[in-house]
Amino acid sequence: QDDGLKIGMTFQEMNNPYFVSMQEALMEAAEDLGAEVVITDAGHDVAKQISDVEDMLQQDIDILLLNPTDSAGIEAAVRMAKQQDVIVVAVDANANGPVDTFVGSKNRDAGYQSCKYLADALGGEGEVAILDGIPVVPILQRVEGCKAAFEEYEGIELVDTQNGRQDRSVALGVVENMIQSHQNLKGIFSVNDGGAMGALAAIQGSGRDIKLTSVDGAPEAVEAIANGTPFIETTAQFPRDQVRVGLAMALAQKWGARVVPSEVPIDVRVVDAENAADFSW
Amino acid sequence: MLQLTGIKKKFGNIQVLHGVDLDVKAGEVHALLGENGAGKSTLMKILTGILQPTEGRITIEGKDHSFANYDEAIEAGIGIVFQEFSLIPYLTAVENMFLAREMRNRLGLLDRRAMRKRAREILARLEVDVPLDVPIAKLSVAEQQFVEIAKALSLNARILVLDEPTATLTPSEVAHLFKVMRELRKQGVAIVFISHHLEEIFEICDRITVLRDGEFVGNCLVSETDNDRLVEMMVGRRIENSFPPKPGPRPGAKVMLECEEVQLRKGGPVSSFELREGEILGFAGLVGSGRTETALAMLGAWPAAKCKVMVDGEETRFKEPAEALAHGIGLLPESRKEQGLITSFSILQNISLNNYGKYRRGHWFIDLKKEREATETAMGQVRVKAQGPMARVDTLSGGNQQKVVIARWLNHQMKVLIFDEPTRGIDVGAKAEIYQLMREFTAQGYAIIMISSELPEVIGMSDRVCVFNSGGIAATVEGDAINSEEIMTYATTGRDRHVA
Amino acid sequence: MSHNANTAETKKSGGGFSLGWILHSPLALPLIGLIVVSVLMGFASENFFSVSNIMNVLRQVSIVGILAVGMTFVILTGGIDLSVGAVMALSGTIAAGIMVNMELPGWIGLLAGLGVGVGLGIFNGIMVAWGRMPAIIVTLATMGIARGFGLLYSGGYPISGIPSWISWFGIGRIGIVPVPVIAMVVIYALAWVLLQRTPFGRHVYAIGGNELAAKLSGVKTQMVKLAVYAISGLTSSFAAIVLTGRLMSGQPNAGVGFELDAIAAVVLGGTAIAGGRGLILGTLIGAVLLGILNNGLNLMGINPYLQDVIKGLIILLAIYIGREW
Amino acid sequence: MSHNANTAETKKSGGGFSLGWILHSPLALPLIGLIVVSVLMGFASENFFSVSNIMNVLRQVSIVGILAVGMTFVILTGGIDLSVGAVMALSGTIAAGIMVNMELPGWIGLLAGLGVGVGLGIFNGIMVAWGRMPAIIVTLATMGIARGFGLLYSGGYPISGIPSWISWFGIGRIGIVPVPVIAMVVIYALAWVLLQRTPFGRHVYAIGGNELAAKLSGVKTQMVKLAVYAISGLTSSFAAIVLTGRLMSGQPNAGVGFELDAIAAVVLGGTAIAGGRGLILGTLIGAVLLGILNNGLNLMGINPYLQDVIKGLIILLAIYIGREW
Ligand SMILES: Nc1ncnc2c1ncn2[C@@H]1O[C@H](COP(=O)(O)OP(=O)(O)OP(=O)(O)O)[C@@H](O)[C@H]1O
Ligand SMILES: Nc1ncnc2c1ncn2[C@@H]1O[C@H](COP(=O)(O)OP(=O)(O)OP(=O)(O)O)[C@@H](O)[C@H]1O
Ligand SMILES: [Mg+2]
Ligand SMILES: [Mg+2]
Repeated sequence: QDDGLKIGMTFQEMNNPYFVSMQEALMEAAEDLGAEVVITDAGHDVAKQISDVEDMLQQDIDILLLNPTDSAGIEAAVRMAKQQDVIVVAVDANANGPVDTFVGSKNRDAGYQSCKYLADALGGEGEVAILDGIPVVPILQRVEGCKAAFEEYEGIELVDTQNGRQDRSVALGVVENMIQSHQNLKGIFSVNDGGAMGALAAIQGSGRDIKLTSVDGAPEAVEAIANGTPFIETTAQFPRDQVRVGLAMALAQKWGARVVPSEVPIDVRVVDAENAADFSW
Repeated sequence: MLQLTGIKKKFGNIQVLHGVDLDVKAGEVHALLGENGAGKSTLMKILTGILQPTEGRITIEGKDHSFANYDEAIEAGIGIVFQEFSLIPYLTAVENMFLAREMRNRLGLLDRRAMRKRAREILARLEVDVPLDVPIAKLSVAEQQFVEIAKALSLNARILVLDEPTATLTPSEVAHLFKVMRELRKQGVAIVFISHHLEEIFEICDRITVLRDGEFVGNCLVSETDNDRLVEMMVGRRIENSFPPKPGPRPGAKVMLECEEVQLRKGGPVSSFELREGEILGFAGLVGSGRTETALAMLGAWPAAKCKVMVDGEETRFKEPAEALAHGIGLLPESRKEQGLITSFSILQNISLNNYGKYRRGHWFIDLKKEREATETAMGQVRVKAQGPMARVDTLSGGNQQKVVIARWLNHQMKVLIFDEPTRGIDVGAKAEIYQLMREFTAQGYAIIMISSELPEVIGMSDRVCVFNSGGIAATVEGDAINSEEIMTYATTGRDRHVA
Repeated sequence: MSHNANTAETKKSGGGFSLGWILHSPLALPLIGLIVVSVLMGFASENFFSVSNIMNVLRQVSIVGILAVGMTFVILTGGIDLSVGAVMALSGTIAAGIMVNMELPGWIGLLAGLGVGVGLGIFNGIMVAWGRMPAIIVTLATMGIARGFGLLYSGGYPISGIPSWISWFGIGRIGIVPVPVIAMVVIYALAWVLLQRTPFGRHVYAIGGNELAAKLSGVKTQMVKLAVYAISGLTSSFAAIVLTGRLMSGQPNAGVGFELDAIAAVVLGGTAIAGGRGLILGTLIGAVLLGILNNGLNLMGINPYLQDVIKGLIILLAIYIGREW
Repeated sequence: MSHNANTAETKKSGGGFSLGWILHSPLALPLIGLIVVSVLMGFASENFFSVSNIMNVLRQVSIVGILAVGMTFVILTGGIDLSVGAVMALSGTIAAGIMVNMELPGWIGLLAGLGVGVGLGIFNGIMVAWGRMPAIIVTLATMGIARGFGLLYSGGYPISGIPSWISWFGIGRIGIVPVPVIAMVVIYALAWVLLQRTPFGRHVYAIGGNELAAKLSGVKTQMVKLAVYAISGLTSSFAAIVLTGRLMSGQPNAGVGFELDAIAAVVLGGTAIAGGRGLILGTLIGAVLLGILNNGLNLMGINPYLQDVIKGLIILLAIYIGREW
């Protein structure tokens, strides 16, 4: 086999623009480097993700960019990769085991900022709800941050938490019911933009005045915010930058750097009607 | 040794048996007679623990028994060959015979060698040679029937129930079965034998019990009765001469259907025949001789190697029965339940199933009123006994089910009807009615192909007879040549006679 | 085992204005189930019986309800269609793609979506009827193919930016009744006519009852089977229009698991999974029952994980009670 | 319609050392499929035929392969078990929960996991055999219940921190052969004995061939059905042990959609979906075939979306070619 650089990246899912844009950034970077890329889609199934990593190791990759669908479950794959001296960088969510570097958003921050923005927009008064998602660490951290923000306000009351599975069509139905059962609901925080788009449709369909915030910064969400809909804010992550930074860390290590940081938190940024027009991933 | 007294049975609120008595002695063959739906099979299912009686007593050798299931009946020495086959199609003969009472070796695993040996012994006792390693579905009907009997015998039954075992057998196979039955009788086995063939009753049975509509009518010794008396006991009236007169040859009758060449399997014999207006063409032959397959091939329901058919001077090969139907050819299949009826449908829905052309409203829709009227007329014509056109067909007796399938073809403008075993499992009264109907059809200008394994029926009804032998027509006989010697010769001897 | 496909109407036509026939019809048990669950939900949540919530439930039901129409046809013939959710997603994605990426008018997109649905339905039908392959496998494979294709086509991104009038199909209203609800009712009415008043409908039941007998008596069984899968594809793409209108975008990953909800609706409605027996109105009742469960459990604020457990138990209970029809 | 459950062995016993019997056995087509696909993959990717990759594929196959054993029993009786993936997940989650939250020794956790699997299997079996409800619905409901329960129990979080020796079941090796592969082979061998060499096995085939006739012959059909669902529950929890060993945690969300892979393996292996005919070795071949597809498409670096499409098409093709067995 030729000696070119071979990069493997395994995604927890690939039918989400967030991860698709990560993949695009990776492809661009790899082209610059003249590296070969192998990509797999775990479809939220850890067992499949382990298999995917095993298959990549069969192809002698040099660098493994790992976007784990579950931090604990993926540990076996991390160990296997390290046994073969592959550099392992966890992206977006961390993995257990001897990961070289973890590059990810400040998810707790993201949840905190979104919910603070929501509470401020409501004037610190009113009933709010959380639209939860698939229980993985980053999502759980956002919810945690969000709750912390709400607690800082006397007048904010968290009345409901339901799971929209980060899926637009599921979230739509769930939020419709939420709106029905809480006649005084004033605000909703969705853990990601996919769910938020469904929630937006539900809010618009109900004709009620409910404000919505979320995390991600997906193009559709940004557009909706710019258009002055009830969707007022999303705390943007930088998926492309996560990959770029992650790859850079791996390359640095490959070139012999010994003090590569074990964790690189990537900042998040509030995107609202004011700056939405200029924002993109 | 076996006594049933005052057996009553209700299904829901329909009383099927109104207090029936039966007593069978060791070493006798006891006939159980009655029209379709008289309750014979039901009584036997009660005897074997498959159904529970609402009332009544079962005594074996003076001891009262009540069987909660078939296993308990087997314990008490009862074996049954069911009217409907009860074999597992994908298992072999050995596996079927020992199903649920497999022999085991010391490890608790199947002792396949021992079972094989025992199966051989039992089949040898029946003097039949059945392949043991082939799935039962691949055996002929007769072979399957003997496996059923062997299975019942493998239980060492002292009381053996045979529910219409001869309905699917050819005369030589019936003779063989009777030989076996005589042997068993000698060994002291009590046999209950159900059949609609009265001549068989006279040949093999010692005593007779007759049922009518679930009532016990009486019993008598075979030696003290005759055919007419039995029929009267069964149907409550005399049945005159069961075959309607043959109208005789019609000069210049046109050919409705010409089968130029049919070859069922590659390398098999090639047959041809023609069917003329107003005639009944009999298909005779042994079971498995290819009569049904030939009929199905013509309709496009069997993948024959070759099949050229001329209808109205036009050469066609039908791809499915719907095409044949469009050309006026219809089939009354040999197995009502599997091939004829939609059992979850009402009589009305079954009859109108393929004739919606007749009851349309606004071209696209069913005219429910017209459908009902036409159904009632058709039911009247074939004299279906039922509560009404909306009754589900699976609540009807066998004969009435058969009439429903016949009625399906009644108000079509058909040209050709193929009746495959039209009277199998049908009682004498209903048989006469079906024969009458067939003649009414031909008088209207239909042509009928009648496939039958009953020689008297073939002889009594057919204007001409095609005799089948191993997959093709060995000879076609006409007029006085339609007699049992002639037909049996062609059906049983080698194909060489035909080649000339 | 005591009913047949037409008991309902038979009894009705005899009974003047009495409603007693309902008790003897196969619809009785699904209806009772519906009433019991509604009353329970009404007690548990005060909002449940508000007009706005009833419309809300019906609107939520509409997508699965429409999918379940085609599923009923397929199940009545003794088949099954696991591809409905994926076909719906692909149909909506391609419709949106044609509107957005190719900048063609919306109606062309919608027509293309219908074409995709019917085309995949015909594909299923050919495989089942002429290929003589088991429906569960064929439609499972179609499900994978349709999902993969939708993701390939869209590159994994939802396709947004479709003409705004499309939203009428998802969130419009006529009077107080949401458009998807009206669409659903019209589709059920058409399906009822097709099943109960046309020869085709009888043939669908006949094939489920005894395929061989139907074939030998001259029913074009292969054509009928092709037709039921095509109908299922068609209703999937109708559902896609409503979905696209609700989400205002083409979503390649929408409708995961909807096939199971559709099957549950059909079976809760009293249709035999083996085919041959069942009524389309039962399916409507089944779909509404499922919708009420989802809505009611949400309104009551039950832990979402617990909701799955409760839903499973209620489905089991309903089928158990109804199993003798 | 031309084979039976035992053709393979029958022919074998007659044929001395000739391998001709394979061509006439129902295993012929799955085997040919396996060989063709392997050769194609071998050409497309040079790593494919390395020992390490072969072990890798087999290890990946093991979980679905073990699930497919129970599925084969169930399908042979004419039933289906959609709950295997969810039961596996619940069984693993509870096993991990008992080890971690209750701090009990690992073997107690594993036993509890087996108990959960068998218990849910028995539940399915009772509903199907005594409740006379359709298997597809019962096991669908069980799937929902098991998933909901797993999430409730774990609060949605994976449960990690189990004793490290458990990983032996997932990633250990004996010689060069991974432990899960050995476990799978042993389970298949046991299943083969059970199906081909015991009365119980005959009864499983008999029920799938003609349930009424089997019942009339004295087969305790309800007990046998109960047993096959219990076996399916048991193999699901065996799979859970391997899974837990691989993931070193209890994952309430694991195994979504595995039931479909298991069904595909069974059917690719030549077992009739209607029951009564099929061989357990066929299932093993089917599972390996699926695993090779997944692995090969990955090795070839095919776009993941396209992989779904290709997998669907290959499954269709394989079933189409094999449909006459
Ligand atoms: N499960 C059932 N439910 C309702 N009625 C039944 C049932 N089984 C049988 N019957 C009815 O009981 C009557 C007797 O049926 P049975 O099968 O015993 O008749 P038979 O004498 O064996 O007739 P044949 O000669 O046609 O075999 C028939 O009218 C039949 O319709
Ligand atoms: N060699 C064979 N292999 C498999 N099945 C066979 C074979 N011969 C006959 N059969 C089956 O036996 C049955 C009877 O065969 P066929 O229909 O040709 O005979 P037939 O003359 O019409 O007899 P009958 O109608 O009395 O059964 C058919 O169902 C056929 O499939
Ligand atoms: Mg009878
Ligand atoms: Mg025949």
